[in-house]
Amino acid sequence: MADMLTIGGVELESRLFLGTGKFSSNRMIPRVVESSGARVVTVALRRVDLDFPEENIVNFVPGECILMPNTSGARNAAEAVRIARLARASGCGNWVKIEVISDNRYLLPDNYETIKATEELAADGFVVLPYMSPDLMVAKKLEEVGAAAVMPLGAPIGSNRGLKTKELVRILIEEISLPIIVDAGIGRPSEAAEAMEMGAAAVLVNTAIATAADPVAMARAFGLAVAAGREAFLAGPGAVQDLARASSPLTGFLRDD
Amino acid sequence: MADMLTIGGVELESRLFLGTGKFSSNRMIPRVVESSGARVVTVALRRVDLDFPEENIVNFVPGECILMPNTSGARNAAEAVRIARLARASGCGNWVKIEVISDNRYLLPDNYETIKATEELAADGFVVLPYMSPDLMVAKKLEEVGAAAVMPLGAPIGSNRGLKTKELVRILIEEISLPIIVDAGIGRPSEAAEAMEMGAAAVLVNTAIATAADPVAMARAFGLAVAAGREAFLAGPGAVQDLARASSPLTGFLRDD
Amino acid sequence: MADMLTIGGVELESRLFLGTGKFSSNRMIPRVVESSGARVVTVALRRVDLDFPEENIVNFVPGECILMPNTSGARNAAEAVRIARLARASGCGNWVKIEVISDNRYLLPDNYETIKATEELAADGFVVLPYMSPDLMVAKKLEEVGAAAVMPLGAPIGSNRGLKTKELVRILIEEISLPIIVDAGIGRPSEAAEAMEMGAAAVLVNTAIATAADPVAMARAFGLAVAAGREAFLAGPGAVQDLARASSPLTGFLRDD
Amino acid sequence: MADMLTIGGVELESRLFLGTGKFSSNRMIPRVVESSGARVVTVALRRVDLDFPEENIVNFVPGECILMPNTSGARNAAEAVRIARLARASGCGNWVKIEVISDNRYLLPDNYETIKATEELAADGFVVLPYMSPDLMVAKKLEEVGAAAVMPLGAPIGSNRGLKTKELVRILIEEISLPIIVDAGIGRPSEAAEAMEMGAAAVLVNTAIATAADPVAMARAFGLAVAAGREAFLAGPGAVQDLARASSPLTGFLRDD
Amino acid sequence: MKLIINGKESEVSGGLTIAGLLEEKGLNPEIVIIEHNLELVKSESWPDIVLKENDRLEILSFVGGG
Amino acid sequence: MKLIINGKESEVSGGLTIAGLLEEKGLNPEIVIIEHNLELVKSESWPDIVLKENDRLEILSFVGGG
Amino acid sequence: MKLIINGKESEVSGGLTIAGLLEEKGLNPEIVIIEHNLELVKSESWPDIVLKENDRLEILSFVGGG
Amino acid sequence: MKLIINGKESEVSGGLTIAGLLEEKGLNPEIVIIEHNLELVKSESWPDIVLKENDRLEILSFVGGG
Repeated sequence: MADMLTIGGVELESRLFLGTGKFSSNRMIPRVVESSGARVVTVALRRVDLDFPEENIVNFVPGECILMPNTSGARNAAEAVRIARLARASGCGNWVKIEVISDNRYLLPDNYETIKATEELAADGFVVLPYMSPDLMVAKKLEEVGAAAVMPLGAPIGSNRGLKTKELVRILIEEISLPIIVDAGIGRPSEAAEAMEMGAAAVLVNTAIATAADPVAMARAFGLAVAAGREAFLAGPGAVQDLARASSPLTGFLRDD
Repeated sequence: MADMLTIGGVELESRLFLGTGKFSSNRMIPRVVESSGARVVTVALRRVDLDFPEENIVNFVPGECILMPNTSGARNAAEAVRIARLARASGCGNWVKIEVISDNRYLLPDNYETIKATEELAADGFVVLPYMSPDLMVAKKLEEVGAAAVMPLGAPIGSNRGLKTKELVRILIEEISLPIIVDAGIGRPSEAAEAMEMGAAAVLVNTAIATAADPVAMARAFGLAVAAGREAFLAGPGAVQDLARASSPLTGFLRDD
Repeated sequence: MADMLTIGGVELESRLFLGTGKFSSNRMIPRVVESSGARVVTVALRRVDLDFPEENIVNFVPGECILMPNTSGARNAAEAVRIARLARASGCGNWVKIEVISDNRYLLPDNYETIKATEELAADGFVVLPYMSPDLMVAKKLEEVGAAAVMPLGAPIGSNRGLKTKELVRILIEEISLPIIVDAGIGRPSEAAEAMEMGAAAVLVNTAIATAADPVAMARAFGLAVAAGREAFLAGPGAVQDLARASSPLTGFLRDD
Repeated sequence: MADMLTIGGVELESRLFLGTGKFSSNRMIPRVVESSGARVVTVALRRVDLDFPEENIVNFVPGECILMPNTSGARNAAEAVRIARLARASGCGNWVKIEVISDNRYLLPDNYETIKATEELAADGFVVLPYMSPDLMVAKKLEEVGAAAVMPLGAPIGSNRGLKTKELVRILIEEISLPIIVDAGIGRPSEAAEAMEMGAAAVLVNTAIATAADPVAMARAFGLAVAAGREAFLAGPGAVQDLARASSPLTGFLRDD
Repeated sequence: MKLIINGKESEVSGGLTIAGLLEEKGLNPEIVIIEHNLELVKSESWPDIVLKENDRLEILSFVGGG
Repeated sequence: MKLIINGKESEVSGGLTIAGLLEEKGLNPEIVIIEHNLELVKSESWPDIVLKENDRLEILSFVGGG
Repeated sequence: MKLIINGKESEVSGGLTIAGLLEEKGLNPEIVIIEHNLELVKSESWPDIVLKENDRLEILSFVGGG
Repeated sequence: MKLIINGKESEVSGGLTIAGLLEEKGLNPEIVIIEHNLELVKSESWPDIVLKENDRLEILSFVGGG
């Protein structure tokens, strides 16, 4: 019996969610998605530059993936809701990553507006995954208003700094019954594995893969690490000891005294 | 072209080495080895208890594996050499893990005696992998006297404390041309992945797997994590930033102002 | 010209704030306050147990100290405001530490209710120091509504776990112009010193001192550490290097070759 | 009864040892020594540049200090012994810091040669403080051959990287009866305080003070931090908890329900 | 006469003042803070305020807290 | 005729439909999402909707994002 | 006859070969390694080597180890 | 006359004492330590020791070090 993650009624085998920003070329996306094993992929909605229209990223995302548009650019709940509705209406499904940010230096989310947007969109039938600053009371409210998961940051977006909010994320995992998905800041597969060992339900990675010298290989590395961390969480790690514990028997030594 | 680790003229695909101590039953070993993917497996040599003779562990190690007897029980170079020669003569190959310990509380190795044993056994045609306390000058001497790899400890044997000697291991990896294999102390797959991301050639794990609630699953987790860390090392991780770096474009926002 | 911390128009020489809970006896308080050097001391308001009335803690706090009643027990802004007004009316000054908590396991604050209480009490002339879960947007709101300082937690109250929220506190210090005072979780003087080296304006310590084997000595240790960390922050630490940098000259060696 | 550190029969009140390298001007030394409170001060021996003879650093070290010449420049025991004897014969006392280094990139010590030099000089009546790479077996040998203290590195010399070898230093403190003095790598007062909280007998600091924007103030900061850490070690820190522990009473709340 | 003191019903003799109640309860007036029907009452007025049936009284004090 | 397209004023020939505008701008209809006066418009209706003076049009598309 | 087996004195009937000893002790020859007076002895020679008074015999085997 | 001073050959006038050499080099005797042919020489004896061809002299001093 496989260990699946169920969100919005969908069963997911891979617990790695993939962001599609910052890749040198969209042509790379299909190979990155494939090597990562991810089935949930985020995209952003933007005005078309009429002078230089780009290709639509959606055409590069394998069909079996769930598209999760984010509300990046939104500075408050109303803007987030508008973006979410346009995205859904365009036919790419009803998942949305809420991202409400007015801090331009650290791109830290506005938890209050995020709760408001989550409530409105959940009531409107969206599968809502809010990006948030780790805060237990906020996570509880997000749960109340119908979030499908809670996505605390590990460190500032795109910083590759790692799981710097471990202490608070640990508490969310323990106290919140929704899936906790670590989003933002994870820079190395080992950090993704650690989040999973702690009991995170999944991790969302973008910059660490997009800024690697070989994004396709790094995507594979993250896929393996997330699976490793999940497997370890389920396998029940042994206790940590202050002293040494011999791994070879302490009797029957071949000695002449 | 696969990324292989070559030691003693043998090409290894898996960079996870496995210890066989502390398992609840030898019958578990074949499944643990298989799920881990390991091809180098350590064993110990002991006097038979004439009243309760045990099964020989070797019969439980899949035939395709390289057996690496350790010299546990040795308190000096001479005892280590004697054990190594008996083990080799018994027909299980010419690999040996040097382990010379006289500290019974933290089981920390005696680097001096380890150098002596390494020199003698390397001259005698063994493939010698010495377990050592991380020390650059000692690693250089081990290289001079013919070690096939250097195995610094991450933390005391069996402690599951993790990669506590990161700073010194980082320097060994940078300064020593032999494969650096982190042995002892690693307690979680994420820690094994981190060692590999740093450029370790392999990791040797025993207690973390043997003391897990489900050793077969934990062995798989370590196998995945080691592969992930190696892949990440080769993929060239992106830079770590103090500030945030947006993963979605910072232009073309849908806004009414 | 001394380096003073100014809060609510008061100039403070010591940047260690002291909590008075959990001491084995109130009689110890005067000596703890004295050895710590603290001049801001927190107390709590409680119903008198009519069967076993206790001594009033206030009688044990040296007269030169600023009393800062906390609103512990409050589960929302209204309860916090009521407690603050009673405390002030009782004549112990107009400072208040806002503490609004409904999580009984980790005692994590409710940032929303904390903002509401801060706004109402600041408008009513209090010097308001809100205890909060580190969140940049919340800190900005607290600044807008008139807080005199912002007091993010380092770890759960009374856990002695240390500065686990370093990443978020670092950002508050950088982005918020109010004094940032690390409150809760600090368990060792070295952790208090580190908070000060990062640029925190002060730290509030209670459990780490009250639960020490010798609280009077530990109070002195924290007083010294806070002064050390502040001095280091002002002194401008040198750069951290990856490689070694000789501290003795690399020329003029006495050598025969 | 004051808590004194006794080394070589001398009682020391300050547990901060000071290095004198890298200061912008020797004229600064007296004020740095004074603000640090240090009474043990290291110097190096070098050939005079006949074209540009420098002032002798000794003239800038306050008379009440113990001078501890280091053997920097020595690549083996013989060179270290020669330097030590010249330094002593010149009349600056019989303390010596053994420093035997042949790695020019990380300046990591050669533990073997260090043991040899320690043995010879201790037998010759020196008070020998060897700088070493943290290794329990080596520390035990240094104790056997007459070292007055053992000085493990925290990180490479001059790197300001901090107490990166905590795990190994912790074991030395526990297992070795000589004073353990953390030498090299400490970059912040908080790190010095942490070493002392762990039970280190003293710390030796040079680069962190010499490279600060204001060395005199940073010296004071280190003096305070070392005193704080020592006081905390003696005061017996309280336990670290996973959960929160209220610092205000959990009864007698003023509530209407 | 029934009062609600610190959230609990308790019987006291009628016509008591706040000061009288404290004396009856053996409480040191120096150390307590009194809220009477949600109004804080300064100690000066304790001798003058006569308690009535069902009055809500909070008798509070400062204790150690962090 | 003046329209507000993606927040900017722009002049287009009168009587254009949304489909016509896209053609005039050389935009591939497959890849865009159209909001017309704050209403999302499905592509089926693009040929039928005739744009009027001062209409607000948002021409959007999905791009890479995290 | 007295031998030192695995560091302990033990009495065995005289004239035993190594093979005979293993049989007497009920040890499976497949799983053991024999050192006889500090010399490793290959299993082929076990039937031929006759043990003498005070011979030192080490009977070893591989066990789990890290 | 040739001496090896601090590892380098240098020419000095013959018959010089150590004290004389220091004077000639303009070195303050207070601050230096002298090793003459691998023997440390105390300052008292500097005026008496006459340097000979090929003598090895180390003129040392303490500098800042960690």
